[in-house]
Amino acid sequence: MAVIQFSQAINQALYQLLEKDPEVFLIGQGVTSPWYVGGTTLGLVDRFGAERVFDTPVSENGVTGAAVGAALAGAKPVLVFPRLDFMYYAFDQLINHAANWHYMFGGQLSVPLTIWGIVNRGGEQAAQHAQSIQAMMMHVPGLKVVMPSTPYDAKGLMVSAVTDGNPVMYIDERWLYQTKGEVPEEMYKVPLGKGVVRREGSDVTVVATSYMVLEALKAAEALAKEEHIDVEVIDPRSIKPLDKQLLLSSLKKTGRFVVVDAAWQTGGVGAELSAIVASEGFDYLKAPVARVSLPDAPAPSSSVLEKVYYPTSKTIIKKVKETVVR
Amino acid sequence: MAVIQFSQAINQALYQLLEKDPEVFLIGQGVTSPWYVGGTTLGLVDRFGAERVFDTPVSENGVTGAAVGAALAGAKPVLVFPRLDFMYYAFDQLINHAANWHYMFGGQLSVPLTIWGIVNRGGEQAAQHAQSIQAMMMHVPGLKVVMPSTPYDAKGLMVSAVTDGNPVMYIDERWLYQTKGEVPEEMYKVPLGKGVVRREGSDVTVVATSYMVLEALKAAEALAKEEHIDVEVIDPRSIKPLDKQLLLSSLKKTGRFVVVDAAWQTGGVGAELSAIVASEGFDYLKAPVARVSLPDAPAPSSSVLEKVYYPTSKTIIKKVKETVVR
Amino acid sequence: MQKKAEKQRQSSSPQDILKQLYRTMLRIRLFEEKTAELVQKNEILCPSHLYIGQEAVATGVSASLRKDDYVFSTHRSHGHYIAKGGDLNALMAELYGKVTGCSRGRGGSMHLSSPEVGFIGSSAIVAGSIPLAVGAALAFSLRKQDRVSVAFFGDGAVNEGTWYESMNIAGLRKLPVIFVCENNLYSTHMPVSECLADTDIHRKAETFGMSGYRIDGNNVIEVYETAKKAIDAARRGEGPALIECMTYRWRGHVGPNYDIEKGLRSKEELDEWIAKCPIDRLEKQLLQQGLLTASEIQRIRSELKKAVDDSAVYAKKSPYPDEKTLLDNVFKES
Amino acid sequence: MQKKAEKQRQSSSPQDILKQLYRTMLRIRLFEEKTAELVQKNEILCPSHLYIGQEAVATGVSASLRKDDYVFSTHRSHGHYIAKGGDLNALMAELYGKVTGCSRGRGGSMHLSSPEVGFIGSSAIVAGSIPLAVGAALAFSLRKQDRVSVAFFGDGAVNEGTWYESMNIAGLRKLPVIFVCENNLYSTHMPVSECLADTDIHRKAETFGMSGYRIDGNNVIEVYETAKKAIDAARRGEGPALIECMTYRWRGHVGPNYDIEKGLRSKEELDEWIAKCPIDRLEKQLLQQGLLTASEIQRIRSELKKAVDDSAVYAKKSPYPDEKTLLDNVFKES
Ligand SMILES: Cc1ncc(C[n+]2csc(CCOP(=O)(O)OP(=O)(O)O)c2C)c(N)n1
Ligand SMILES: Cc1ncc(C[n+]2csc(CCOP(=O)(O)OP(=O)(O)O)c2C)c(N)n1
Ligand SMILES: [Mg+2]
Ligand SMILES: [Mg+2]
Repeated sequence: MAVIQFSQAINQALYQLLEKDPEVFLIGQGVTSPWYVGGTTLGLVDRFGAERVFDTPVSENGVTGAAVGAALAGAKPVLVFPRLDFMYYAFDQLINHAANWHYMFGGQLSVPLTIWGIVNRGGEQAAQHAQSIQAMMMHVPGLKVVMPSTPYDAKGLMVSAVTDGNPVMYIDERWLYQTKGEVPEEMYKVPLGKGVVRREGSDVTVVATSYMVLEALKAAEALAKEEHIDVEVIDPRSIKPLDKQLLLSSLKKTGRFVVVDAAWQTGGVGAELSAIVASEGFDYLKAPVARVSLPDAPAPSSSVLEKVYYPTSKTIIKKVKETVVR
Repeated sequence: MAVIQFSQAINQALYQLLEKDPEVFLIGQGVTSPWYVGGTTLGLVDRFGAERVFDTPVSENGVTGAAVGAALAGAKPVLVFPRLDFMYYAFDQLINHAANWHYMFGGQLSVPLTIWGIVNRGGEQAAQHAQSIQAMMMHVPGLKVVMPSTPYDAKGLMVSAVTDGNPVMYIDERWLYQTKGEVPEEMYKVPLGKGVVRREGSDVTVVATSYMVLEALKAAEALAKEEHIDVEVIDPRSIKPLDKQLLLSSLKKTGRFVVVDAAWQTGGVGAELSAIVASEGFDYLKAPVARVSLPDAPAPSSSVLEKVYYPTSKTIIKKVKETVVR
Repeated sequence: MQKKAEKQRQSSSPQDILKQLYRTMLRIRLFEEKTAELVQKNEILCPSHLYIGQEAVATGVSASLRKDDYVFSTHRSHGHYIAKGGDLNALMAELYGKVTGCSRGRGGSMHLSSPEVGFIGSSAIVAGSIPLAVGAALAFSLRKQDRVSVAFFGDGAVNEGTWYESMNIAGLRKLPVIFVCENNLYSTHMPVSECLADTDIHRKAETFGMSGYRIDGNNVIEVYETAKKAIDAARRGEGPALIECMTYRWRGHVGPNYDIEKGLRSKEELDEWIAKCPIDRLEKQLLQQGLLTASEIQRIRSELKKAVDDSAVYAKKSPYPDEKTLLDNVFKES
Repeated sequence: MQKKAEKQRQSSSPQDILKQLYRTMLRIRLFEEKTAELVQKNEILCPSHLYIGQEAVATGVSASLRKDDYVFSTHRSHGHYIAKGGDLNALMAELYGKVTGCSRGRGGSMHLSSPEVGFIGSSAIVAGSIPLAVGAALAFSLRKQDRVSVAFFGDGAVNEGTWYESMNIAGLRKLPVIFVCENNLYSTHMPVSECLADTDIHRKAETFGMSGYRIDGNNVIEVYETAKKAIDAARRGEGPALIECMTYRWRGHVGPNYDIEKGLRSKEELDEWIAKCPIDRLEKQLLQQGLLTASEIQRIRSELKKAVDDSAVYAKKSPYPDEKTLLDNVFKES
């Protein structure tokens, strides 16, 4: 199997989706630019033409509404937001419209729309160019939310999102774009709502999202070597629907639970996962659940502050140790 | 002390704030209308004039930005959203701007803005006229969020919000507007971040927000009478900052925890409170934490469906019984 | 019934069109009057924004639309739904919150849909469905279909940034979408002059590279002719247009009352507009030109009245949605 | 320094104003060239959007502003900050992420502020600070102060609904706010004609009941005169205005490169605009009119160059923020 970059895996998925289904089109800021979205769209406009791969004015709500409307007319748009921060402008269309349309009209109409939002944090970009707002999306009925962490999943989840028939938020991180992994050439799906065990372990369950899966694995290796703590690392891949069973069965084994999500702590993804564990996995729990997240503060610019703002494997190691000590 | 309605308590707070501080003004859809915001603004435009109490075009983001800008210039606007559903249009200004400005510029500037959002659910209004999105607000660093449940707190929290010096989301429910309670005539504050025990009890802690406090109290009475279950009902009043100590000390006593918030369950306020309890109150917990919330679905129109969609004291009773059985 | 109407429209003489316009306006009027009555009786519970007074707009525009053209609407959507050919029984059942409703009792008055006749839904968020119409037109245009999409909205929608973004995207890509503004002088309790710095809404069109028209929205023939021109042009790929129809709602913003008692507008103003009733106006013309006789009109009226009354009977005896379906259709099953 | 400049402006002869405009443009230019150099050397890490080529706009507009007038800016904000009188050392320190920075190292290049000179901040959200400027003007107007607020923004901001809402609110309430559009022909990689259905941005003003101007944004005198007229009018309570300044950024969207290598625009186009350098143009005029001699210009240049170089030294030796302050200032303490 070919080993390719995360960004190339997305490119491949888009290529194959555009090739296979004439109703698929790619729309959003930067999709025709060689650099704007990290090389993920390279070559697409040349191959599929300006009718099916096109850039838009910066009119996030209008463009999102247009993508929703096209989906209502049977198209399958992939709508890109080069940063989640810009998405607030489009919340009305995403939530009041895309997410509601199927339910509100009794299941008669559907919105087969993929909203691809890129987390682009760090690099001294500060508070308006760094946000991860998956928790808000997860809160909305009618939106599915996926967060791939490997090139394999990047491709397979994109295919699933585009062919799902519902509005699906596909959230990925620029920090993953250069990572490499095996990716089958043919088109395949990674099912929405199925998580995966990235590393088996018996002492503590660490559930991590997106880029933080890599940090969790790094932490697990270090903990195994230095502390003889055997960490099970779970990647839910899709946070809505969520593979609750996978979480609970791991917890049953380990009795300890740490959730890692690089977004604001209060009301974050970690809160929901902790709540699930504290209600449905209570009998397995041997220690307090723990969260690794961003502090409740906007992202600062100075890299000195960024270093303490963003959690790493070290932050995870510390939390796991606290949890296991108990 | 005078016994007045919840809506009158708000009216009194606004009146006194406008009277005391020339920098306070009231802006938003319906503030000059006799009915639009449930009578809360009656008489204000007559007393303080169209310069300080004024209606706006339906331009939620622009108007919110204008309120933020006025706050940056030293004014203390109270900005009304007659429904939270309309607020998505304004998320960019609320989150990228109002919530960030103080931090992003190193504490030099501040945004003394009260965003008053009204939950107006039920009545067959359906999915776009019923939402409670306090969880999204709670997730945002730089925003405080209060949810009064009594006329006393309605007044005292409004005064605190307007004089706080930060962007404060004041969320109330129309279902509370006709409720009555004692309200001092003079201006007073209810501190942000201080919860209150509404009913003492020893078997189970029920934390409820806004209108659901009333349902929780009803449930507690019924449970006491019919099941001999002694429920402690806590009203956090402010969900950010949150009175964690009050929650934890009640939990220490009861060992059981149910959180009631009439908003979507996944990623809701209940998730955060459950997570806090499962990490910081773990040693006190004798049973799984439980959540009473809305199901993860948009609000339906038909009143037959509304009846099963919105939780009531009955839903609370059921959850408490499940929790106490353990 | 709808099929017949459609055929009629396509191959119809000017006289037939006039009669058809009359029937449609009257159908809307009678339906709305019935709705008002049922709201007053608390038979209908959901907030209903009545279309009485504005019938010429939906009617005149929809007369040139095909079934496979799309219409998007607002909180005030009964008229648009009916004019596009939506079923009366399903509409009334929706207002009653019944499972036989056009949105299965999930949407209520503000959220109607009838995909089979190209009525794709109405949004209760001001300006919310406008970009959707643009998007449908985008899909049509990408597929090189000769279909057209229509966004109906009020003067209030012109306050929202989304309206401008939609106008710009449509103008930029020359999409087959018609923006129909029903300027009824008010956005809830706010007169348009307290909302817009410049109330000549139609003039904004040219700053988005499209034609803008301001017409008498109570003259159904003028609406029909202007809309036909714009729709035909859009169908030929000549791009979008904005039509500002000056009109008036007789009832208050929501529900059956008149907003006079609340002091939101004057009785004189209302009376002036009632005198400009679009239906009376066409009726007079039809009588004068001998296209319909008084007794024919009587017959049409009672036929339509019966259909409306029947819809209320149908709605009332229809079942409510099953509680167990509450969580169905949050997502489409694949 | 700033105080002196302010006084000069108020009681200054036309000649003094010209010299002042020249100094300010040159200060911006030299600062930006230094920034480009420091970004290339990886001394500055934060994404920096350079203002080179557009100096006449910020300079010409700010020359008629008082210190208590407010300016709001965008991601491309160095020039606006400097023109309003912001301190160079604090600016450079901010780019370095130092605690002595004008935003204490929290904001970086895209988020500058200097409340003491009326520079209230810049937002990196396209169009994001425009309603803020409207709001400040609203506060001024409610207090009946004769202060003015300015929103600087690019052509890209005219794509955003927020821009239209802001224009409408300002026009409706006749607020003392000046909308300054720097039309530099691109929004990132997108030419303005691929973004706007009608690229005559200034013409949109009249549909919001305000005056709109399109001027040569590389002619600082024209900018100064137009802005002065608009600012004075706004100060007198005559309402807002839109000034569209046609200009060009020499460097790429972000960072020191030119976007030629990426094929986003042609070398010819760039050269044409470099030939229209606003600073050269004024310099020639000053020399021709004998207002400055070549050696005086040399002196000014080296004086400014020194200030800029000093700012880099200052920034470099300034301390970083203390990690422990990470969570400070999320909220204002009461
Ligand atoms: C985003 C949003 N803001 C506010 C409202 C409340 N609201 C409902 S209808 C309406 C006025 C609409 O006026 P207009 O567009 O002129 O339509 P009309 O009611 O006159 O037909 C308002 C403000 C809303 N539904 N959505
Ligand atoms: C809401 C939002 N969408 C997209 C972006 C990405 N972005 C940054 S600058 C820019 C273009 C701005 O163009 P313009 O307003 O003309 O300013 P210029 O860069 O030309 O000075 C874009 C699209 C953003 N910052 N904010
Ligand atoms: Mg109207
Ligand atoms: Mg530009």
